[in-house]
Amino acid sequence: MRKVMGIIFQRWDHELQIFTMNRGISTIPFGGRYRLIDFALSNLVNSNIRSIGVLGGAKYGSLIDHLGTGQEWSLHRKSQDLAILPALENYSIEPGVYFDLRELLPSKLFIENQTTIQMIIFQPSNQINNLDFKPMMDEHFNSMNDVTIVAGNGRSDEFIGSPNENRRKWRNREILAVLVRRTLISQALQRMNQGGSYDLLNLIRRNQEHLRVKMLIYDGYYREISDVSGYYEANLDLLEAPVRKELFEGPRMIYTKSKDNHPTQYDNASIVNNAWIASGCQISGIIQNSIISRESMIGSGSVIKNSILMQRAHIGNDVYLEHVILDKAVTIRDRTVLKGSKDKPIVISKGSVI
Amino acid sequence: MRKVMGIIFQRWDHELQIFTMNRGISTIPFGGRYRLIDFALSNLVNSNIRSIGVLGGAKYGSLIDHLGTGQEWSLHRKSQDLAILPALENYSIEPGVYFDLRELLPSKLFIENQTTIQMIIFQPSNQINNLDFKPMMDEHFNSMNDVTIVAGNGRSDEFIGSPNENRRKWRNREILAVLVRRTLISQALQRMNQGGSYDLLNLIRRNQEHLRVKMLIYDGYYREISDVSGYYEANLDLLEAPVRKELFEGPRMIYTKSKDNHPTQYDNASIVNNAWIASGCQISGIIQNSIISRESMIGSGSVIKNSILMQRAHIGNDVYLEHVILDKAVTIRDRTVLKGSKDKPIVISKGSVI
Amino acid sequence: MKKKCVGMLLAGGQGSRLGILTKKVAKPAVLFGGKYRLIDFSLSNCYHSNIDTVGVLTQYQPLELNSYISTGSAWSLDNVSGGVTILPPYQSRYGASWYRGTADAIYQNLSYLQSYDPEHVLIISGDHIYKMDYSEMLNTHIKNHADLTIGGLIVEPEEASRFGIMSTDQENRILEFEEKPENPKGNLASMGIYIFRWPVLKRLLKEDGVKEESQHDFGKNVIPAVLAQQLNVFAYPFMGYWRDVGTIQSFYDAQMELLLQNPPLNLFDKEFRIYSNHESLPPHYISTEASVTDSLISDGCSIFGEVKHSILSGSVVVEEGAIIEDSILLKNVKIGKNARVNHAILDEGVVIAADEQVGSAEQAILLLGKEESDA
Amino acid sequence: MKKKCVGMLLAGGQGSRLGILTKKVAKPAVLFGGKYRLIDFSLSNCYHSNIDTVGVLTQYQPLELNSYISTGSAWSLDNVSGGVTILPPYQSRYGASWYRGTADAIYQNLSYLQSYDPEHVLIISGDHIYKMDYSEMLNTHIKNHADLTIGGLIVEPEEASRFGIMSTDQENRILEFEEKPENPKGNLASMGIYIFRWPVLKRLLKEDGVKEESQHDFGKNVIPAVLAQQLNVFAYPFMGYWRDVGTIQSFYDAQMELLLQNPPLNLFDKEFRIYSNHESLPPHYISTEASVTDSLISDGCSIFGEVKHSILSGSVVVEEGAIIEDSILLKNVKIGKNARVNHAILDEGVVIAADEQVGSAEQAILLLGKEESDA
Repeated sequence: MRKVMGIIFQRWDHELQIFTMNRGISTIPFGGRYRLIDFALSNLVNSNIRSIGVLGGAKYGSLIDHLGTGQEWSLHRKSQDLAILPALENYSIEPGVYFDLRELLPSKLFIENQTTIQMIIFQPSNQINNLDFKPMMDEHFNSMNDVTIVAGNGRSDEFIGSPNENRRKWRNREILAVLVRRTLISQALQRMNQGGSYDLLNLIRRNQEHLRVKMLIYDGYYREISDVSGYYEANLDLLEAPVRKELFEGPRMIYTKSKDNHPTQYDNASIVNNAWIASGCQISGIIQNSIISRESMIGSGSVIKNSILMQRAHIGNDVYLEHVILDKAVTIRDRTVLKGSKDKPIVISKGSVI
Repeated sequence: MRKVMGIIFQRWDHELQIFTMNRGISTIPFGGRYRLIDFALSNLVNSNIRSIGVLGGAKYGSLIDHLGTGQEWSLHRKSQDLAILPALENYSIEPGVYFDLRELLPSKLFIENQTTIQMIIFQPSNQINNLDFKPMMDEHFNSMNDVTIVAGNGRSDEFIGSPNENRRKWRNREILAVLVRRTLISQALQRMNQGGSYDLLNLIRRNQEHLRVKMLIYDGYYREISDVSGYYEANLDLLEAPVRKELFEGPRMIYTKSKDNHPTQYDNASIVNNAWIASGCQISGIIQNSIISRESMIGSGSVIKNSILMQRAHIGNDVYLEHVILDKAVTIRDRTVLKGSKDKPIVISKGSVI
Repeated sequence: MKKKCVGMLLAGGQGSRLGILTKKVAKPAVLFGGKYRLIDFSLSNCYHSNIDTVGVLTQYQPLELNSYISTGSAWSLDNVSGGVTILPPYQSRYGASWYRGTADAIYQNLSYLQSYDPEHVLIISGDHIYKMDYSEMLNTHIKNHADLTIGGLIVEPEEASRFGIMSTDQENRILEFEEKPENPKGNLASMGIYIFRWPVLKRLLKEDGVKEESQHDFGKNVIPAVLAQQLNVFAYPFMGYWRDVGTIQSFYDAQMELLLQNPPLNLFDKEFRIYSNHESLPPHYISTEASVTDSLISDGCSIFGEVKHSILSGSVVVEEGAIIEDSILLKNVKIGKNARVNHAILDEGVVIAADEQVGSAEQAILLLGKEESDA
Repeated sequence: MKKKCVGMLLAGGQGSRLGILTKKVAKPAVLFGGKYRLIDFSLSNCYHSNIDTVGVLTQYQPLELNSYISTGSAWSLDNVSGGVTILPPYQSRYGASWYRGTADAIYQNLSYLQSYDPEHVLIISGDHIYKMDYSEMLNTHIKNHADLTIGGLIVEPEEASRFGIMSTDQENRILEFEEKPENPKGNLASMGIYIFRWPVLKRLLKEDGVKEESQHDFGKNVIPAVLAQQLNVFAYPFMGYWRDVGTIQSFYDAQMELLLQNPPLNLFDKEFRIYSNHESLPPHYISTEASVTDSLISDGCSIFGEVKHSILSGSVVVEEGAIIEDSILLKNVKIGKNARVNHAILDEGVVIAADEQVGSAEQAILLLGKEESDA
């Protein structure tokens, strides 16, 4: 049996800091009931990878609460399937670095001791996609690659030759995942003590001549969430049937922490068009082109347009919201009007009362 | 129903730093199969307290791994019984402060939102005892106390009067737990923004005239672990029948994370006298007055005397250890001799090969 | 391990009056209110009452129920000591016997109870809709030094003959008990909720177990025997919402009550949540052309048509132009384009083809099941 | 949800030859090696073989087994889809029937299997001691395009008549199968481990289910029927350690093998751990006066006397001066001062008074149970 480990990295969250005061980037709520990390984690589980490390970072409270021991993802405590890896103290993530190996230093033993693991899959925690790693792993092992890079089909040509001519292209691509031989990572972690590079992609680039590196271009839907407008757009993408179909209706489910909510209740005045609505809501107003998360209440006469409401939004009566993002547990008082724009949605931070 | 929350604090770990390079004080292994926090946590669970916060600190990896969602303590994910509370960033614990309220700042909402909670029990994470909070809670509620302090019977007289004359006495006592009205904590957390004190005991002392404060003296066995020799002694205490009886044989169990280990195997040359030995060991030498943790192997001809072996000690043949503490996963090669003294045991750090 | 009170939940009932809904599952496993199963109410009540040890007695089609209950972790009822234990009929050295009645089911599991040696035993069933804190009933039971306390409900006089009717004195001591009396002497009905002192229950069940003529039923045999023995028996009047959903009509009505402006059963109450063990489904989608009013919509639904005054369980699809009215659609129901569903209950997996019409406001509720598939 | 292979674990056996050990528990729940129960081996094998969906068929005294198995989380077998499901006999619309044999037990649960619509079904039992990766057997089964593959073991010729004996060709195709033959033609014995293609199993069980004269047993009825039908049937030879512990002697011997210098069954192997669901107990204590050699000692024991070549389960107490030799002491056994136990198996909770002598090296193994307590 091929033994594979998955590791999910934190990412630079500066452009999302309005959401990350008290949580890491990986637990930003998304799509009515998910957190960003649910996608990367479900990808691993759906590809039968049962040894997973998640970088916890400094603001780890919501991550631990969300993941527990991984039971909702069929990960098991007894066989130690899931580990939350503590952050390096007094360290902050850099913007340009996709996978910063320094984050793994406190867990060096965790990786080095797993000598039966042959390969590690690195994923960032801020991407929305539904990847099947099984064929990619087959490709990786059958071609005897040292490194397989899974890149988005976004903005550049296919990867070809030597590092230098490809540097620009790499920069322009979004990296969905990197599959690497485990021993390469162990070596890199050891060399870091002697000032070796900590940027995984950079390391691969520099050693490309000694390694079998292959790039796979992914044709499906994906979004990287690195700023507010990307967050906004990715949420609204869920109103597109093909996106919903690809993310949620295929054979590979996206798992998340379960909550006990009542089905959503609509009253006789509710008018809802083109909306993605989670359970536990009570809806009595007008909703258009919006994402409504669990346990939200929309008062009568209120209009929610082109907006994203995270969990426990409490909207009074006769409110008007357009191009607005509400973080968790925001209360909007009666008759409030908030109008952002498509390019610059208004964001209200967690727990606010407006 | 009285609604009570328990919070378990980190403590200053400087004198134990040989054990706390990669773990918080609360997860130092103890007594063959436990971690220090098991005692405080079991105390709460055995007293039917089902809302528990544990301060995670910066080195939280082993804590999360140990606690999971609390299933071994009958704590439930669904009803959110257990929360691991993230540490304040860039903050370190002070030596003189028993309960440092600054640690609670990132979890302010966690405490403030639980408005049904009437009282909070604070415990440090580095004490060995088996407390029953039920009669203490009865006393607290029946006497309508604002604060009930549970102190050891160690070194001073009973608490009587006003703050000043008792300052010395308080300092001399080990505090096992403090029961406080929740609203007092909420107030204190709010005032800290205006430079209020963060030392809970100090706060109580200063406001004693306005509060109903009562001290209960605990007569049973307890040990606070704050330095290596205290750690050593507390482990060897388990060789005393009354201590074992009080900690492990009464109606209140000490729960811990379960491991799947085979029963310990003794071969035909093993000579074991006065020892406390966990499961999964293979023993072929001579053991006297020692604590042997799970999955340890003792080679033939080896002698282990007055020593504490944490998990996965691997002792070769013809080794001689006396007054030694081995952290987890230490390997001792054949014919090695290590002799410490009762007052100054030799400590070998985690993963070493000697 | 000794316990103060252990719960025994009778979940073996077939519920044959619920027709096809209980063809493949036991009554306590029937879906209610879009996402619950009937047994969620009793199990959630146990959680809220701090009853952390519950034996669930099953017999009829227990598969769905067993895997649904699992360890009980969905209701926070998995504990290091205690938790939920499924108790099916079993074979022992002395032979094998199906449960002959409610009392016999418990009689055959005395050794389960004995292993906890509780002070009291709470007996409940898994097919009623209510929220109740049994710990208050237990406190009253203890305060009364009762041998048996029976949960009681005031019913309409014309309904009384469907229940066991209790006559009590001013202290709620039960003077008389009649099972389904033709001429009821009162209207305090037994809810089928009993708290027994354990030694008394044990003795009574042993006595009943050997009686040839007994039907081994609590209401018919054990309760009358208790009263005949002059034991301390009290009623505990319960004032809250309670529904028996044993018939198609009552099953339909109780759910339609959830659509009222202020439903008598508040499922949004966070302090007394009804827990359930549900699969993970994405949010529901309501399209630009759709219209949804006065309804409960569960996760995973896709709605392109019109839904009025209806309850949709998980993953229901309503295609364009379809109209659903006054109906209850269980899991995975698919409604084709321009189809109409009115005043109907559609069981799990039912597919209504495009343009089809099903049910009518003028007729009795239509209950529609899926064609039998090959097993 | 469709699965590649679903496991069905037969755990209904009484194991009457194990005497008092199976008076209150089914054979798969019997304690082995200090801390395991027999079923741990099959369930751990499933985990290591990536079989994540297992139905456990119970019938005899299932209480201990049900609560022991729970969700299967102890063996990492609790999954969002699949996991362990307990399958007791049940009542349906068409009546209620106990399992009439191993094949009937599975026949009555075809709808459980149908819900996963697997490609293959693995059938195992819960009372053998072995470590086996079924996924290798499954791969061979698939490579052979087999309808049925039977796990086979080389046994001593004189033992052969106790087993189902298979004759095969060079490709391991089974040519003949005889259940407990008087004159065995070979020594490749069936281990009672079967992998069927699911459509074939379904058809065979339906055929067998209606045969009046059938005992509905795999070995006696189904396997001969398969061979008669000229289907693709292969043996899968297993070379590892395997023990049937169906008698007191074999139960004792298999455990004593664990005390050998290099036991044939390595329970310390971290790569193929045998998982179990055990209670939390403190470490064991060995006093200054005690002596322990050649033994396995479990958590929670307190030893003040002498223990030689013995296996002690959890929380056993051996008081001063007592001598335990060549014996197996199950949970919570207490041995009084200066008592002697030799060549004996003491069941859970047995108490030996001070100075008493129990068992003898010269006599057959003594099996001692606890006096019956009041249930």
